[in-house]
Amino acid sequence: MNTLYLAVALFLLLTLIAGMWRILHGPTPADRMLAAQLFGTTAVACLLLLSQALEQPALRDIALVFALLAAVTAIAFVKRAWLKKSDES
Amino acid sequence: MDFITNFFLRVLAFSLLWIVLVNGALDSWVIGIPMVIMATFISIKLLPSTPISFIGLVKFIPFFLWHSLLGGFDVAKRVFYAEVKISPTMFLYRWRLPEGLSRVFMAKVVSLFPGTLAVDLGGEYLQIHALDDSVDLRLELMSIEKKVADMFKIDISAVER
Amino acid sequence: MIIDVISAFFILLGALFFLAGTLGLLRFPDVYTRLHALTKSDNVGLGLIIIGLMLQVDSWLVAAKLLFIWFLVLLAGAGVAHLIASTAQKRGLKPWKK
Amino acid sequence: MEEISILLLFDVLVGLTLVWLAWQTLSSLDLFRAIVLFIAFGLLMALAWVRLNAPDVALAEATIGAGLTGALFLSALAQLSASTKRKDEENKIENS
Repeated sequence: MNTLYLAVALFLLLTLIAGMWRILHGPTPADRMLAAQLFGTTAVACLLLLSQALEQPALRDIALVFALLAAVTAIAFVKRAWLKKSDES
Repeated sequence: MDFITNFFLRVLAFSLLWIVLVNGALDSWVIGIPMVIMATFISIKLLPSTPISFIGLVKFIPFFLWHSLLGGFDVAKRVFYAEVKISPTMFLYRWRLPEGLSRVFMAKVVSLFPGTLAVDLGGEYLQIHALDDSVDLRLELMSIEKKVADMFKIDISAVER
Repeated sequence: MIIDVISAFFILLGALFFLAGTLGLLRFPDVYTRLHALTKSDNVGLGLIIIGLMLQVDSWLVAAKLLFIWFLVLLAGAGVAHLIASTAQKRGLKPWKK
Repeated sequence: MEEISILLLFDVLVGLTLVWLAWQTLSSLDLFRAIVLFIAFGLLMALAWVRLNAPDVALAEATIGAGLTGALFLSALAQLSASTKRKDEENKIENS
């Protein structure tokens, strides 16, 4: 069972790295932010699998924090950093 | 629901949450009790109690789970085709729900359901970005709205469309 | 033994949905469609993985914590999707047309 | 045995991606892109701390490193671009 958990965690890490292409290539700021969002969710799943496989319950708490933080950065982005259209062109 | 019942229900909910968060450690209640009381007051301040039908909620949960699963399948199906199969469109839906929490709730639910994403919910209309312009969303949205209304104990049958 | 098989099934299916989410993010043409792919498939993927893990844990406290994590991700995912979509529209991003 | 090799592969991937992300973050001309890369770096760094058997450091890295600092950077960028209204700069943010 543990082998399965670790294999799936590795697979999720790979999809996460693939998703990084979107952070690098945009094109709009929203796309980059979305990719960071995906990063958060995937990391949550990855951490939960690792926590089960390595028998480290503390990792679940980290997953919890990850789940909360994804929202914080996204809200900061929407409220503050997304430049108004009138500023851009 | 009067204030006292509401208060104690929230205290109960937050205490349960605290037990789950600390894995049932007894010595953590030193911090836990003040935290639960603070959380209760803040939540009452931020989210005044809304009437929620228990039966409506129990009926809604399986409906929600099933349809969000379908939503996932729908997207996955479109993604795995060699050529991405989508023809997106914007769609306006006139609200029957009154303004407030129920509208926000429905917008969030719709975003997880197959092929729909809530874009704007201010004013008279709910604006939806749909992945497929060939299906008729109106009936589907009406049935979702009915379920949400039942859950929030709102009667929308009288509202004309 | 049978529980192991069921939970393995759920976890593998969940991983498949994560793959779908990433592929959607890479392949879909604009912000709105990418939001569709991301919110839906990721929440379903995480939900399935959490169901798979919940079958394996020994205490209800851990199971409840897993459920709570899923609930948080669900809430954050749906909320953020709507926020980004509405801001994208206010900033004048046109949805992609076939 | 195979569990160890999967974990090894996992660690190597995390390590290589971390270095690559750090390099991309530092060499990015577009500030917004750099910030999102920084957030991603923080999250991955937390994963690395987890693998180094330091879950408490991972917790701090995720909250302070990725979350709080990321949000503050985004906020700072908004202030910065509000005060400098140079046209070419903003075009770069939009187009790159």
